[in-house]
Amino acid sequence: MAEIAIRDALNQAIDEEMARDETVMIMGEEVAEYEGAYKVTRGLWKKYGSPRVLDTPITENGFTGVGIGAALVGLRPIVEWMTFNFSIQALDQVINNAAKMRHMSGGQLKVPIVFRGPNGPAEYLSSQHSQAIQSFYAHIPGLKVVAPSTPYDAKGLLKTAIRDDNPVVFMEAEMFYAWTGEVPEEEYTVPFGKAAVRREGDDVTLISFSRPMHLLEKAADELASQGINAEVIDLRSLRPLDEETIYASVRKTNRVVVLDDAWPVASFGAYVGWLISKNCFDELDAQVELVHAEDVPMPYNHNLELAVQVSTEKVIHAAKRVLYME
Amino acid sequence: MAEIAIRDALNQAIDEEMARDETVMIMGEEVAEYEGAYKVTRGLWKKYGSPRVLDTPITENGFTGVGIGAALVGLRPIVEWMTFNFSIQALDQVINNAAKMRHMSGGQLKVPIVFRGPNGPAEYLSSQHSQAIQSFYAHIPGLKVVAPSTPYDAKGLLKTAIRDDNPVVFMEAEMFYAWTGEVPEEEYTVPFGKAAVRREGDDVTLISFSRPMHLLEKAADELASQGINAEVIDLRSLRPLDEETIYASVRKTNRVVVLDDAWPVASFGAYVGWLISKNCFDELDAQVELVHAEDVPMPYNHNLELAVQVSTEKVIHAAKRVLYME
Amino acid sequence: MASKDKDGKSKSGSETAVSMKVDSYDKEFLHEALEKMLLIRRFEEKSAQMYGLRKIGGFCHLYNGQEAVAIAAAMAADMSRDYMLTAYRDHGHAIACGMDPKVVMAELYGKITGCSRGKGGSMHMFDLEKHMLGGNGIVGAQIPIATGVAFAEMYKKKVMGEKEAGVALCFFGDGAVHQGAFHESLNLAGVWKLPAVYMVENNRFGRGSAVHRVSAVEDFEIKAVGYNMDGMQLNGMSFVECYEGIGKAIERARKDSIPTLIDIKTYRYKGHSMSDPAKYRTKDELEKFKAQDPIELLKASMIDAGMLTDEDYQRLDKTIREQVQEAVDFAENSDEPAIETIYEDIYV
Amino acid sequence: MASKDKDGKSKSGSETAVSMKVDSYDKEFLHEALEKMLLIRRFEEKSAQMYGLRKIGGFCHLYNGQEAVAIAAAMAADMSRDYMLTAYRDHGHAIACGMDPKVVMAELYGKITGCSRGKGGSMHMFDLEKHMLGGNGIVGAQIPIATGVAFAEMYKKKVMGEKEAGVALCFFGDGAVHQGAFHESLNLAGVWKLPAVYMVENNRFGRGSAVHRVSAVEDFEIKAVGYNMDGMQLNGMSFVECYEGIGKAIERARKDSIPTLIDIKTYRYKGHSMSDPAKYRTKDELEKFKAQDPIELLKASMIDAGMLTDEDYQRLDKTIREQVQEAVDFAENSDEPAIETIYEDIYV
Ligand SMILES: Cc1ncc(C[n+]2csc(CCOP(=O)(O)OP(=O)(O)O)c2C)c(N)n1
Ligand SMILES: Cc1ncc(C[n+]2csc(CCOP(=O)(O)OP(=O)(O)O)c2C)c(N)n1
Ligand SMILES: [Mg+2]
Ligand SMILES: [Mg+2]
Repeated sequence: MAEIAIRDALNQAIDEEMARDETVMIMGEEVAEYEGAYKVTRGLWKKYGSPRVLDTPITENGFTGVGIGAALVGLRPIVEWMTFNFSIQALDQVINNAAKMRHMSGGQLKVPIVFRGPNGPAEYLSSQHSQAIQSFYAHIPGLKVVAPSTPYDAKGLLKTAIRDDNPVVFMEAEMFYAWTGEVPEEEYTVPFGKAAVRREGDDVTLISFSRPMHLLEKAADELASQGINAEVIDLRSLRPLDEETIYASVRKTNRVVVLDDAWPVASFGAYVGWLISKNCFDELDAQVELVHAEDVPMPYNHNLELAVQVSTEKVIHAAKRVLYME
Repeated sequence: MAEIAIRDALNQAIDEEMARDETVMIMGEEVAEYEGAYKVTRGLWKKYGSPRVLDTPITENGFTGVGIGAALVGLRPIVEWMTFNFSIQALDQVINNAAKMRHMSGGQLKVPIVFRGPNGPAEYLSSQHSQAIQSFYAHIPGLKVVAPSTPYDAKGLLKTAIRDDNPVVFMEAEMFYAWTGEVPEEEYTVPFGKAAVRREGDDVTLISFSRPMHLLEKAADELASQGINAEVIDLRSLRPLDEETIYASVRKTNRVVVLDDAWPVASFGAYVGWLISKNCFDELDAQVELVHAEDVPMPYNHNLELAVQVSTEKVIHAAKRVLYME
Repeated sequence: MASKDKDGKSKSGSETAVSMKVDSYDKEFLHEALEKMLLIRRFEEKSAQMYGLRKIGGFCHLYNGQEAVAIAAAMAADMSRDYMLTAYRDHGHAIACGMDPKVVMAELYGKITGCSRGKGGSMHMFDLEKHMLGGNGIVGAQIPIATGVAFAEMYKKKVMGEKEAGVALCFFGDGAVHQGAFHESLNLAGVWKLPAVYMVENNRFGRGSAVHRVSAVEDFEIKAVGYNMDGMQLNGMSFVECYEGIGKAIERARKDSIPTLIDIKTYRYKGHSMSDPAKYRTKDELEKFKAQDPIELLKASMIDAGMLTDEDYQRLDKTIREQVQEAVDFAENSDEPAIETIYEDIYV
Repeated sequence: MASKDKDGKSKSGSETAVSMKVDSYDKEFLHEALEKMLLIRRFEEKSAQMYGLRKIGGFCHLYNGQEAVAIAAAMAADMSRDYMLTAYRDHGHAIACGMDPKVVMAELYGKITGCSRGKGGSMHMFDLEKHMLGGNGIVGAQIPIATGVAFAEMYKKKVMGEKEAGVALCFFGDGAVHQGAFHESLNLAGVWKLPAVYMVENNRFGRGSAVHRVSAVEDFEIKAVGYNMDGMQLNGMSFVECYEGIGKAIERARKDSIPTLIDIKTYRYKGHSMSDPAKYRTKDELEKFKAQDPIELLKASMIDAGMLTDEDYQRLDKTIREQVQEAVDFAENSDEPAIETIYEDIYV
């Protein structure tokens, strides 16, 4: 199998789906002639031209709504947000139209659209440009929300998202586009709602999704070297959430650390923490720890921004706390 | 003491603070000549005139930003959102400017502003107009978030909010403006970050805030009639959160039900549930139950919308579950 | 189109009496227009009545006074391929699109037989088959959506080889013009050349706010130039003027993929919604507009032109009243949705 | 102001050479302008260099080529009472407001001595005392904020009895014009008559997108009429034209509380940010604009007018280079913020 970068895996998914279905198109700021701020759409404008690969003005609310309207009458748009920070300007369209059109019309309409782009912190960008806002989207019934952490899942989940007849929020990460991994030649898709057990273990369960997964892997390595076998779960899909895989693991390990790179209050991670606390009350040997970003806006200075973010060390400490080793 | 309605308690708070400080002003849709969609600003335009009581066009993002800008250079604006549903259009200004201006300027700026209006469901309005979006605001460091449930707190917390030098999100409820309660003649304020124990009990702790508090009171009555003594806590302030009062109660009762009228995933209520599960792990005799709105958009039909919402019955069932009575 | 004096102030509306030339039109055609406008009027009157009886709840925004606009647009359009999108004041558009008054009334009642299965209510009338795409409760939010519909129509023609584009008929209020969504959408329609017609139903008020209190300009077609678009002003009390003006814009959109912004001066007779006493305007003003009532005007012009007798009209009105009563009966006799339906109609 | 041909296309910018009449100005005044513009230029060159050495990280949007705009505005304003607000391309405005290059450079380094204590970085230059209110990273988001500053100034005059209003100088890019925030703000300024000057720094590109690819119109002052506002177009390469035009707008704002929208045609020499190779434009185009460099132009005009010698200029440049080097030394020698400061500067 070829090793390719996440950016290229995403590119392949879009390319294949555009080739397969002429109602699939992609729009966003700089996606066409510039080939994407993070080069996810490289080559697509040359291949498909406008309007299938379409540059938009800087009007997140406007072009997001345009995508939704187009989806209502037969297109399958992919809307790229240059980053999720800017998607806050489009939130009204996503929450009040994409997620509710089917409902308000009593099931007459469907909204087959994908909203995608990088979510979460990058580097040296200060607080307006470094936000992990998965909680906003995960909160909303009517949306599906997915967040891959490998090239394989990135491609497979994006293809599933494009074919899905519901609005899908597809969260990438500014810092993970260059990560490489194996992606098969032959066509495949990855279903929503299925978590992946990345590593088996029976001492403690570590749960996360998206870019922070690499911290879990490192933490698990480090713990292993100390004789602790961590089970590592990649949720992949936040809505729908694969609760069964989580609980099965917790029943085995009885100890859990959830890692979510967002702020803690009203976060998706805290929700998972509560779910486990409630549904595995009798199986838990320790409190559910949540490793989260510090509850502060992101500073520009690099040492500070690293201190604010989640880290392998924080995961290891949390794991040791639930193992009563700290 | 006079018994007055919440709408009038809020009106008194605004009136008194405007009389006291000429930098205090209020703007929003229909707040002046029409005296407010929910009549919270009754009489104020006649008394103070424009621009102290200022009607705005229907441009939530624009006038919210105007409030923030005015706060930067010496005013203390109160921005009324006709309902919180429409505040989603202003979320970028609140999150990226109000909550971060102080941070991005290294502490040079302050943003003394209050954002207020009714949050949560009303009746027969379908899904775009019936959302409880406290989780969005509670998620954001840099904001303070409060939600009273009585006329006394409504007045006292709003006065505190207006005098606070930070951006405060002040959440009311469309369905509670007519509720009455005692409010003293003499001036008072209610501090942020202090929960109120509304009722003492040692069998189970019931926690909520804002309009759903009346369901807790009713549930506690019903439970009492069945010999169960519930302790009832009104958080009042979501950010900062009075964790100590919560934990003190849980240490006593060992059983908790959290009630939050929002959707469950990534909700403030689930966060409180996780916090308690984690910090009271050894004191809990049962899982922490969360009573939440069904995870669906709000329908128009009244039977359906009642079924979707939180209720006294749901609280009672949850309480019985944590008491192992169901 | 309405004339303007040299200050650019519109002379249509309350200032000038309207005269309508109907001679060049087919009798049947005008009959249809009159019938549809009257159907909306009687439907809305009944809605108000049923609201009073608490059969209908929540916000209920009536269309009385504005009937000519939706009907003219629907008749100028080809609703088998064009689409309508509007705000919460949508009963009139629903009926104009040809939706059965029964399913509209049943939706107001929140019944399972309503167009949205009782999920949407007054603000959310939808009928995919009739090309009525709502019914949006967030002021201005339908403008990007409608622009997206126009985009898809352009796309289908350019990319998928469809012969002719459908046109997006986008309605919104004078209050919605100031929303960012308007600005972003019109620029997109201008730069991408989309087959859309943007119609301000300028009923002079957004809730309690008269246009001049919230807008830097009184006539909105003036904003068109900022989007390299044609602007137009129409008297919304005149069915014929609306039909011709909107028709031109639709043709331009369909043939040349050129969008238009139209300021249509109209008036709403009722309060903003059923709970608004509308104290912010004078009785005089209301009466002035009622004196140019679009239905009365069309009726009078048709009688003048010998196309209608008073008797014809009475007969028509009676039939329509019966039709509306049937809608009420249908709604009354329909079932409430089952509680489990709360989990339906969310995901495909 | 720039002339227009009959198609309404601007003749300023790449088409026409600019001539600048400087005779009517004070020598000292022009020296000051030249010095400040050159300070920005050298500062930005040094920023680029330090970025290359990885002393500065993240996005870093340079102002080279646009210097005349910020300096003309600051000099036309009274910065003791007026306020500046701009986007992330803000080093030039910071310096124009009189901020010490040391604290600007230290902020780029993320040091505790930076204006924002290392929290804001390149995109967030603030100095409350100098009336520089940022530095906003969200395209268009500063426009409502600036409108609010103008509102507060109007309010203080009307309600609090202050004698004269400060003016909000609001800068944004050609890409930001299409944002809803622009539209909502300009209507508010128009209807409330706010002392604001809205300046599009039209450097022809928003990232890789040339104006005509994302905008229905090429000249933005045309949008002013939709807000009942005066529009103006200025050649951003000419300090004098900017100074006079912006000055007029400021006076109108201060005296009569009338806002203005100005389209200022300029050009950015560098890529959008340090990581952009700017392949979307030709070398030719870049050279054409560099041939009208605002600093060279002012310098040449001053030399022509006998107000400056080449030697003067060399001396000035040397002093400025030293000043910029001092800023770098200051930043280098400053401390990193302590980790605990992450919890500071959030709440009062
Ligand atoms: C974004 C948003 N803000 C506020 C409201 C509340 N609201 C509903 S209708 C309305 C007035 C709209 O006036 P206009 O656009 O003129 O339409 P009309 O009601 O006259 O048809 C307002 C303020 C809303 N629904 N959405
Ligand atoms: C709301 C939002 N969307 C997208 C971006 C990413 N972005 C940053 S700068 C920029 C281009 C802005 O161009 P323009 O307004 O012309 O300003 P210039 O960079 O030319 O000074 C874009 C798309 C952003 N910061 N904010
Ligand atoms: Mg109106
Ligand atoms: Mg630009």
